[in-house]
Amino acid sequence: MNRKAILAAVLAAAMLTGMTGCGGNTGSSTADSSAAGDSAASEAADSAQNELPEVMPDDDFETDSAEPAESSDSEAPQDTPADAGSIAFDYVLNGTAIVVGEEAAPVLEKLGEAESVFEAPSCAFTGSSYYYTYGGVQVVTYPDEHDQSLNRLYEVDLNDSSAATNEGIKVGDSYDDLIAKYGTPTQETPAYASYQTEGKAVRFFLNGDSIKQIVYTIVM
Amino acid sequence: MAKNKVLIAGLAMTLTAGAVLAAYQRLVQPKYMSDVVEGNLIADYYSSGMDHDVLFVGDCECYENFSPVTLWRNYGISSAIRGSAQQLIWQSYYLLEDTLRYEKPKVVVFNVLSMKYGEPQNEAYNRMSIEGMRWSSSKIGNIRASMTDEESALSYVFPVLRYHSRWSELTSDDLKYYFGAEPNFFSGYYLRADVKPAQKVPNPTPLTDYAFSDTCWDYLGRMMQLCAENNIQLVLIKAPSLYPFWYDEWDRQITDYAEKYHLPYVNFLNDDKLEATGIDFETDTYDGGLHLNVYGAEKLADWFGGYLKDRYDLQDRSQEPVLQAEWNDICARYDAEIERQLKNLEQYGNVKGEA
Amino acid sequence: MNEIRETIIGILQDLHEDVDFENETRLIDGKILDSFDIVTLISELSNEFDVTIRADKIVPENFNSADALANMIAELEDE
Amino acid sequence: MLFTDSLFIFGLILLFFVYFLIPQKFRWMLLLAASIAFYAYSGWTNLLYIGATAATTFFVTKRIEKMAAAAKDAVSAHKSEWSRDEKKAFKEAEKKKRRRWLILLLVFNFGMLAVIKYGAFTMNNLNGIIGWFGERGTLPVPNFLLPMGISFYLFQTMGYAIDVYREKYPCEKNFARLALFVSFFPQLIQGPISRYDDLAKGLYAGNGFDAERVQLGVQRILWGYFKKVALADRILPAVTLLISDPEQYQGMYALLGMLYYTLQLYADFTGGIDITIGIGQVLGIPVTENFQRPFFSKNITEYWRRWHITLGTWFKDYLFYPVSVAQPMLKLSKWSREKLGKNIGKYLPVYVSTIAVWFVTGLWHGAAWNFIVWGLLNAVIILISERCTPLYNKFHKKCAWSNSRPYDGFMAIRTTLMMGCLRMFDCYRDVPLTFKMFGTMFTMWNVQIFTDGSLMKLKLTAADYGVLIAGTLILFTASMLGRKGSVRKRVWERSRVLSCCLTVVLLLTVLIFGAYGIGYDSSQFIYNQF
Repeated sequence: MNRKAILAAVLAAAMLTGMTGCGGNTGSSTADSSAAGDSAASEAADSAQNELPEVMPDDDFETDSAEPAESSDSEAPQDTPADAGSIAFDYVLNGTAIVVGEEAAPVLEKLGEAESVFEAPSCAFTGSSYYYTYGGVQVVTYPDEHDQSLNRLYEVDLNDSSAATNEGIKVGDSYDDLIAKYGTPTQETPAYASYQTEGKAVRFFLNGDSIKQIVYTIVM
Repeated sequence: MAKNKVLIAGLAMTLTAGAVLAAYQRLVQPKYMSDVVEGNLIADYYSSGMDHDVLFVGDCECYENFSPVTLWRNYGISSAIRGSAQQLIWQSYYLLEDTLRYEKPKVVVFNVLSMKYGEPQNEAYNRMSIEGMRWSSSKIGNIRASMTDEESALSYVFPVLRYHSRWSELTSDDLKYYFGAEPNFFSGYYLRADVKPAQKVPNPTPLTDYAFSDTCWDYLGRMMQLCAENNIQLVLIKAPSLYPFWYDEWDRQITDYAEKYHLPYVNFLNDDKLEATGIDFETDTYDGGLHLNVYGAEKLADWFGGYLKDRYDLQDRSQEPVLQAEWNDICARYDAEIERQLKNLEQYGNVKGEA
Repeated sequence: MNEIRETIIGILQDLHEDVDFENETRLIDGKILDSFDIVTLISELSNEFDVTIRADKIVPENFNSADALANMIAELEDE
Repeated sequence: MLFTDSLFIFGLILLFFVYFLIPQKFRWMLLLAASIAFYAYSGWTNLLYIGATAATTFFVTKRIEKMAAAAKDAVSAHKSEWSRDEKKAFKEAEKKKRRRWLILLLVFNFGMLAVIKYGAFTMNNLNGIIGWFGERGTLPVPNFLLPMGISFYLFQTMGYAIDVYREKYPCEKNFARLALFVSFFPQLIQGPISRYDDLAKGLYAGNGFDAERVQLGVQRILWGYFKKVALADRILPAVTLLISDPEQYQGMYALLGMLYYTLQLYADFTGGIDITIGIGQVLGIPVTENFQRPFFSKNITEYWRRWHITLGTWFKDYLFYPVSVAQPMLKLSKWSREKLGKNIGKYLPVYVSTIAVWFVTGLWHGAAWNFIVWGLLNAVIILISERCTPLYNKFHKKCAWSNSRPYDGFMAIRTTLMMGCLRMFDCYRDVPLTFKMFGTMFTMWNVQIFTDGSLMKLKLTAADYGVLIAGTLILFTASMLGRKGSVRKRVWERSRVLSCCLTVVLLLTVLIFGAYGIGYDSSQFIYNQF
C-alpha cells in the first residue's frame, strides 16, 4: 500500500474521530451538546467566533430540570420549618405579588392608590427613587440602569404588625417564632436574620428578641 | 525622499490631526448648560479671584445648602464651595489638594455624607467631578481613585476618546458655548428659588452593615492631615437634607471620630440646630426636603457665619477693594438670578423657564 | 514522446473542448485548468501511463502546457 | 489580545519607531521579541504549545534535509556501481525513512491540536454514541483553554515542514529565525496562513525606512481599523441581539440577522487582515493577500478563490492534492471506472477528496457540528455547481444577455446571499435550529418590520444606520476603485500631499466614527447611580 497514503490518512483520521455518529440526531443523541468544545470557541476569526459572545443559545437538547418553583402565591402556613427552597421571596400585597427587580409600573397599578408617595430625585440626573406607602407596607422603586424613565421594584418594608409575611410572621413576633417558621437563616447577626436566594433576600431586623421590621429586598 | 522632508510631512500630519481632534473634542464635550448644569461647578472656581477664608468641599449637600453671598454680605467672609454631584470623599480630598495650590483658606468645611460611598460609583458623576479640574497631580490622583473598571485613564487625558460618538447628539448649546460656559454659579453655589414643601419622609430602611469603609476613613484622615499641615481649621458638618437618610449609627461614628481628633462636628439635622438656624421644611426646600432653596441656604449661611466667626477669628474683609469688586459682581448676578427664576416661576411654573 | 503528447491532448480535450491545447502555454497561470481538472487529469494520466504523480509534482511548470505534461510523464517513466 | 486593545496599538507604534532605529541585522530579533511578548500576554502556558510546535518542526526539518543530502551523496558516490533500478530502490527506501519522520511530526502536532481543540467535542460525541446503547457514556471530557492562534500558526508551520520534505526550498537552520516565522505576531490573531518562501524574504531582510512603504502601510492599517471599529463593532450588538433570541427574531429578522452578520464578518475579518498586511507593509514584510473582493464572485468556487485565500490554498496543496492523488484514491478510481463506468470513475476521486477537505475545513473553524455541516454543505454546493457547469456554459452561450454586467451583478448578489445563508450556522451554532430559522425566512413574511420602526429597536440608532450605510458605500466604492490596483498607491503617485491628507482623514474617521469606549453605549452616559 503506497506509504504516501498514510500521510493523508493520518491527517484525515486525526480529524475524523468525531465522525462516527452522523449529524442527524436521534432523540437522546447529545452529538450537539459539545459544551466544552464549543464554549472554548476556536479562535478562528473566520467564523468571528470570539466576537459572538457566549450569549449563544445553548444547543443542548435536554431541557434543564425545572428550577425550584418559586411559589409566589401564599402557602398554607406549615408547621415544619420551610427550607430555603419554599420561602416566598415575593411579598403578596392584597393579591399582587411584588417581585423585586421587575418593572414597577404594572405592579403599582394593581396595588392601586398609595397613601403617600415620596420622590427622591438623584443628585443631578433625571431618574428618581419613589417610596409608596400602603398602610404598614412601604414599596420602594429605583430607576433602571440604562433607561431612566423605567422604574424597577427595589424593596418592600413591613413596618408594623398590620402586615404579615406569606409564612405568617409579622412585626412584633418573637425570634423563636421566626426560626420555627423559616428555619435557620442564611445570614445572622444579633441585629438581623436574613434569608437569601439568588438575587433576593428577606430580612428580619430584631430589637432584642422581637422583630421590629421586615424587609424584602434585591441583593445586587 | 530626503530625511527632513519625511520629518516635516510626519510632523505636519500629526499636527493637523491633533488640531482637528482638539477642535472636535471641544465641540463634543458636554457643555452642561441646559439640562444638567452641575457639570461646570468644578471649573467655575478657576475663574474666581481664588482668595477665600472659608472653603466648602462636598457633594450637593454643600453646593445647594450654603449661600456664600450671605456669608459675604452679613460677615464680610469670602467663601467658596468646591462641590459636584455625588462628590466622593477622595474627590473632595483631591479638590482640596488642588485648591491649596492657589490659596490658603483659614477654614475648610467638609460634609460627611459621602463617607457612605466606599468605592467608585459611576462614570457620569466621575466625569463631572474630575473633568473640570486643571491638570495637576491632584487630578491624576483623583482619576486613579475614582475610575470604575469600565473607564480608561486615556479617555480622561483625551476626552475625545470618550465623547467622540456625540456628533449625533449635538445641540445648539454645543456651538453656543463652544469657547466656554457662562458663569452659572455664585462662588460654587447652585441657586434655586422655587419652593416645594417637604413630603412625609418614609421610614429609613435598616442596613445590614453601618460601618464606613476603610478607604473613607483613610481619606478623611488624609484630609485632616492636609489641613493640619497648612494650619487650616477643618470643620465637619452634616447638612440638613432629609434624604438620603443619615443613620444614627453613622452619626455616632463621626461624632466619636470628631471627639477623638478634636474636630468640630455640626449635624444640622439635630433639633437644636434646626431650631437655631430656623430652617422650615415647608418653605426652605425646592425638592421636598432633599436640598434647600436659596431662602434655606441663606438662613443656614447666616447662622453658620456667626458660628465660624466666633470661633476662628475670621476678619470682615468687606472693605478690601479687590474682594469688593469680585463679590459685587457675584452679588449682582445672584440677585438677578433670583429675580429671573421668580419671573419664570410666575410665567411658566418652573425656574428654567421652559414651557 | 509525441504519442504521449497526443494522448495527453486527448485527455485534456475531454475536460475542456473549447481550449486549443496544442499551443496553449498558460493552462494553470491562465486559470484554464482548476484544481478539479488537475486532479481528474492526474487520475487519467496515472491510469494511462502507469506512473505515480506525487502531490509535489503539481506545480505550474509541469502543468502549464501539453508539452510540459509530456516531459513530466517522460521523466517519471524513465526515473 | 485583540487589535483594538490600546496596549496593542501603543506597542505597535513603539515597535515601528524602534524597528527603524536599530541596526538592520537586529530587526528580525526585535520582531521575535515582540512576537514572544505579544504571545506571552495571552498566557504564559500558551508559549509551551507554540514552543513545542516550533522545536519539533525545527528538529525534524533539519533532520529530513540532512537525510536527503546524505541520500543524494550516497547515490552520486555509487553512481557507477549501482544500476538504475538499484538507485531507484535506494532513493525510494530513503524517501520512506524521511516520510516516517514527517508523519511523526504531523501526528504529534495535529494530535496536540486534536486533543486541545477537539478533545471535548470528540469525547462528548463518543459519550453520546455510547448513550444510544443505554446509559450515556461517562468518558472524561477535557476542557482546555485554546492557545491563541493555534489553528493559524500550526497549519503554517506544518505547511513549511511538508514543503521542506518535498524539497521545495531548504529548511531554516537558525531556530530563532524559524520561531519568528512560526510566531510572527500580526498573523496570530486572524492569519493569513503564509508560506515560508513568501514570508521569509521580507521577514529577515530588516528593510529600512521607506516613506512610501510606511505611508501606504499606515493607511492600510487605518483602513483595517475603520472597517473593524467603525463598522464591525458598531453592528455587532444588533447581530448578537438578532441571533441570541431565535424565538423572538424570526422570518425577516432572520434575514436581517444574516445580512448584518455578513457585513460584520466581512468588515471584521478583512479589517483584521488589512491591519496585518499593513503592519507587514510598514515593516517591509510582504504578507500574502487573504481577500480579493469576495462579494464580486459570480459562483461559489470563485468565492472560495477570493475569501480566506490562504486557507483555501493551504488545504488544496497539503490535503486536497495529496488525498486525491494518493494510491488508494487512484485504485478507487480504477475500480469505480470498471464497475460504475468511465464517467463516474473519472470524477470519483475529486468528489471524495472535496468532501474530505471541506469536512476538515469545517472542523478547522470550530469543534462543533454546525461548522462541520457548514463545511459539508459548501462541498455539496461546489460539487453540484461543478456537475452543472456544462449546463451553465450552454445557457451562457445561448442567451447573450446573460454575459452582460447586470447579470454578473445578479450572480454576485446571489453568491453573497447564498454564502450569507451558509454563515447562519456560525450564528445559531445549532444545526436543526439553523435550518428552522432559514425556513422561517420563507414562511414568515413579517415584512412590516422594515417599515414600522422595529429596525430602531435593534440596538442601532439612526446615527448608527447612517454610519453603516455610508461605510458600506465607501467599502463598495473602494472595492470598485481597487480593481485597477491599490488606491493608496495611485493617490501616492498623484500627489504626496494628497496622500498625507488621506492618512489624516483615515485617522480622524476611525477616531470619530469608531464604536469604541463607553461613549459607544451612549445610554450609559446618563446612567444614574441608584
